[in-house]
Amino acid sequence: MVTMLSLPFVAVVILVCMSLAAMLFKRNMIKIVMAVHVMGSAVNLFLISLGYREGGVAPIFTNSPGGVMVLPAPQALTLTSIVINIAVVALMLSFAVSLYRRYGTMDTRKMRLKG
Amino acid sequence: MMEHAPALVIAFPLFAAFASHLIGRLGSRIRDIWVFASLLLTWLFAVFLNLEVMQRGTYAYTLGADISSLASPAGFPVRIVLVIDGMSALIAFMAVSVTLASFIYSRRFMERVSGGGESADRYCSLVLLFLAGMLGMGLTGDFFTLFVFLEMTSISSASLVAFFRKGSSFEAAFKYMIISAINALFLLFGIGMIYSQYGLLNMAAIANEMVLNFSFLDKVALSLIVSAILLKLGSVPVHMWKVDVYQKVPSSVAVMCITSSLVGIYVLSRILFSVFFSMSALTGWMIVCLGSLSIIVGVSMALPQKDLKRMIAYASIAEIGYVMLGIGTGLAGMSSTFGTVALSGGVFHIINDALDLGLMFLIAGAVFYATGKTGISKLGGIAHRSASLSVLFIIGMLAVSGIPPFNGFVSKLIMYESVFCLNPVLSVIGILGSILMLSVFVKVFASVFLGSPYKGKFREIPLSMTAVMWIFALLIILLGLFPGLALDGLVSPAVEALLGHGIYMGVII
Amino acid sequence: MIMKVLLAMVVPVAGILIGLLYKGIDRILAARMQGRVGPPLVQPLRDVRKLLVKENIVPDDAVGWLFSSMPFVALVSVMAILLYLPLGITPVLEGYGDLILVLYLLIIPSLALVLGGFASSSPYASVGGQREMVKMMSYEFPLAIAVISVAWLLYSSGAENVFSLSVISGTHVWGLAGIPGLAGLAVIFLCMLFVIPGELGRIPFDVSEADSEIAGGIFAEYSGRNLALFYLADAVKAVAIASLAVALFLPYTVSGIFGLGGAAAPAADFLFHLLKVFFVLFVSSTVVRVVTGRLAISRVVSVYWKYPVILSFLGLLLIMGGTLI
Amino acid sequence: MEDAKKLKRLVKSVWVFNWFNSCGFTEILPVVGSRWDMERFGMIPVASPRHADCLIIAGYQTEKSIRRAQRIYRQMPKPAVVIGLGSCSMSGGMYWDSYNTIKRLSDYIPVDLYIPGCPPRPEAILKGIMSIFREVEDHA
Amino acid sequence: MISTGMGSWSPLVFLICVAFISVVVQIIRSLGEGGFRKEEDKAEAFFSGGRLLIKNRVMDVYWGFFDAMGRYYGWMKRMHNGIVNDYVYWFVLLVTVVIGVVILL
Repeated sequence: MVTMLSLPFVAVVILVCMSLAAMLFKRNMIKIVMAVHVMGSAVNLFLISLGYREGGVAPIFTNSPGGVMVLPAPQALTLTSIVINIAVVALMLSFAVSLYRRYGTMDTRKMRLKG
Repeated sequence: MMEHAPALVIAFPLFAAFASHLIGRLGSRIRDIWVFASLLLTWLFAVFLNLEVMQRGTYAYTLGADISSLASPAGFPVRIVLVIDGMSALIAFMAVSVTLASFIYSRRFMERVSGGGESADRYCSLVLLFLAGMLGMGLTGDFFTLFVFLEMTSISSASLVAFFRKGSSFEAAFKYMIISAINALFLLFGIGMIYSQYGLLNMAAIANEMVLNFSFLDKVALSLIVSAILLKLGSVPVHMWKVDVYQKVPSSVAVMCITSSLVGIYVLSRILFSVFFSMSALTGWMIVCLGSLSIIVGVSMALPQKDLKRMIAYASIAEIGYVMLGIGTGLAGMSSTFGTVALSGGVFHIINDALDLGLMFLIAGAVFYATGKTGISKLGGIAHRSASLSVLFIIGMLAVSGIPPFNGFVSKLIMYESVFCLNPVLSVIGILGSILMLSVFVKVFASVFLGSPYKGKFREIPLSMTAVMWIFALLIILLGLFPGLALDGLVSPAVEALLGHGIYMGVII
Repeated sequence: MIMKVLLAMVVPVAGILIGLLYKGIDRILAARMQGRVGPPLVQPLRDVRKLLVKENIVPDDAVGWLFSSMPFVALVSVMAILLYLPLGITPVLEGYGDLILVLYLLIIPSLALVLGGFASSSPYASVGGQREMVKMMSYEFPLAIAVISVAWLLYSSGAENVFSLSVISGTHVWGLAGIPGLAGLAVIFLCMLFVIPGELGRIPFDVSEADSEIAGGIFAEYSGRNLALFYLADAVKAVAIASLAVALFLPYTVSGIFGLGGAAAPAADFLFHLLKVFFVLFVSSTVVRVVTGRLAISRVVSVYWKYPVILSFLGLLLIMGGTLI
Repeated sequence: MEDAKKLKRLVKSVWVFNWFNSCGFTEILPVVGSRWDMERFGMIPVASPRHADCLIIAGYQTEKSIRRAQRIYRQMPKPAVVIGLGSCSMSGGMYWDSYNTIKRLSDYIPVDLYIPGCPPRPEAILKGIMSIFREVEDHA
Repeated sequence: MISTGMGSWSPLVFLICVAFISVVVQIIRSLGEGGFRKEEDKAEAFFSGGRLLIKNRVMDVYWGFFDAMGRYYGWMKRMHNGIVNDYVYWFVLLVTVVIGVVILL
């Protein structure tokens, strides 16, 4: 029985499986990069949902309304992870574009480094 | 100033990386001097780290709150702890010295290959970023900082792979980036799982908590983290990206990539020895099996290769297999005597492997510098044109395949005689691997160096490149003749550091 | 200590003479088996003296320094092996080297041969060099299994310092692991004997110096003094590999039986060792040389990697089984 | 070391390189065989002129093959012996009237010994070689 | 001088003995004739009397080994096909194997 609390973890599992499936079967390079981005956000979702507390408040201490606070550490982690994820995806896209300009194809099967 | 060495070792290359662009504006000579001076300073910090470790044993350096109990408003400490012990100091020292050597080598190498000016600035800052990432991975005692520095190394080395702006270098960089992204995400997944269990990120603190309750989720987290690090290492099932990368990366950076895989092995052994040591028998056997598989596949795939650097890349996968063999037996036989001997063999092989394959890649780079080609069928008879390159290659060949007077033999001897107690078949695979490795390099030597004199244009190899190669060769001969030097000085403190997970935890709590 | 230094001087030179002696006996016996008279016993020595007198031609395209240094390296490394091997008596360099070292030192002469062949820039020699390298790859696998399983037998029966050759040649290996161990060891001894002709390049496996196919193979360009050094290296290598096999599998000494004491015991042991070496060489290389024809190179790889490897793995399992019971 | 002493050593172990075209080889085989066994005199057939001391040229030589025979003779390390086997090497034998046969071998290569016969019997070959040995023995 | 639990190895003693033996071998070597009298094409590579047209190209090295190990190299060629999807496939396989091993054993 999927309770309200464990819903995000189910979403994370689905997202990861989807991105892995895309990485395994999609031939186009851009689609693989998108799959990597989807997996990145899945991991971020996983980190955020770790720190969730029932009825928690945003973990800002200056004149906070009091009450239970959501854990701040995972949010810090997620921030860095988002930043890194963007850098990685941007780099991959630039490689894919330059590769397309030189090889003329986006198809991963037509690569030349093999054997 | 010196007691902040651990933090400065990481911070200084970072600062130098970004400053090198600015200083590049003033002139390439000044930028070279600046980068060389900063590398030398980092090298001094690393040497100081080693001396400090020899004196004080394992010690921690905390960035942020000093004592764990100092509560920040939110009620828990905000700090990152750098743990420096025998092993991490050794790895840091190796990373910096290899980067220093490869930088001196790359001055003239990059000039001919990609032209100076703006791209040379980019090269220097990327190399320094790569070094900072490796040092960060080496020294952290904290999972998430490990993840951040891992990302830094992969991003900077991916852009170094794509440095030559040719079609196939972009392809190799693209593959490398995808693999590093997946590796980092799976690592983060594992870290998240552990964080959900214990609410801690510090390795030693987690290890302390984990001794009591070791739940099912921790096992899943362990397997995710270990497979992510194995992917970064390039052990057998997931080694193909490494071959493409080493083929297309400039040779001076290839030497640093080898050291980054050895830093990866350090991270693997740190996690398995100091954090998940309760599972050591199982993980030890797993690492040993993957290691022997790497030896077989690495060497057998290196034989039919047609490209020089791709062949050396497969050879480096086999060498990583040897190190995994040593470390795995150290893990599996943690309590017994042969485990410690195997571990010291494995750690000593890390040093030898970095030197031998480093020399091989430098020679491949020198051949590419002189002739502009790396295909084996297009080269031939270079021994007539430069005898020093062929003598260097012979030294490197004998050292990599472990022929007696050189350093490869010493570490392989130690490993065979201790891995033998775990299971004799592993020693057999080791011996077979070294003979096949020898035939790989004999094939390269015969088709590239011997035969009738080379007809094409052969540029003279500059002194700086030959000097660096001869330094590597002399170190190989020195370690071969006086193995006791390295074994007692560098290797035994590292082995004690790895095995003593009690001390490792004690430093933090 | 003086005795050890003296021995260290005498043993390599004695190795050369013994090697030439065995080569002479080998040629005579092979001839007699073919119904021929066969050369006089000192024929190998005459060959070497004749080769020393001949001109030493270095081809133009050859890499001169490598071409001439490889025979030198081959002979030096082979003579160095003899110092580490227990020739009946305890090895000369007893505490300074062990079994794995000998195994790796046995690679150097063949490597010197291969590099010499490649350096001589003749197509025959480079084909011969490749074949020698492939042959080395194939016979090293069963050899490694044989060596490791003997060491494992000693290790599991509780001996320490298992890889040092004096311990190996000191203990009687055959009775250690009961019946399965005995059978396993016999199988592995067979594989070891099967490896020796490959290691020495005798007829069934002389693919790298195949006279009829590639005109002298690796030695096609060698003449005079260099060829003499290779000739001596091949002779000494026969003694080295055979005494390794004897040390591993036939470590029995005679001096105990005759009760000789003092100086006579090592001499008797040394002679008995020479006898055993002759027996091993005769069985494994002379008889096989006369009986069989040359194998094609791809057959050499499958011949070595199919049957001896499976057999010696089986032997290793038998030994492991034997030690467990 | 002058030639005579060298020849004395050479005679003790002669390594033979056969350059045969036609009937020559069929006659060398029995000499190597077990009945006439040339190995008792220390003579073995070798495959490369670099190892050879004695070059046996058997059968008739044509314009093309004599150039190769000359290059092989030059590639042999000296001191070396050349033996012309059979009447073809002496006078072109039964092919004397063909357009491309070499009539006399010694016009092209310095021949030390001719063994007549078409083809010479193994005893004749051995007798010829023995005469070289005796000559070297007396000379030294 | 290093000694693992099972054996020992001393590089210096090895070098001393090799140095001594190379003196002995040098003596043997000096007994022989050093050079040779240069003639027209005496130092040409021996090619059954013919002239070497294509200078020595080391082609198709270790043919025997690949011919004997044909099947193994067939698998290897299929495994290393350089397609990124297959890299990820092998990684997913590794993760499942590692999880299986760690959890079941």
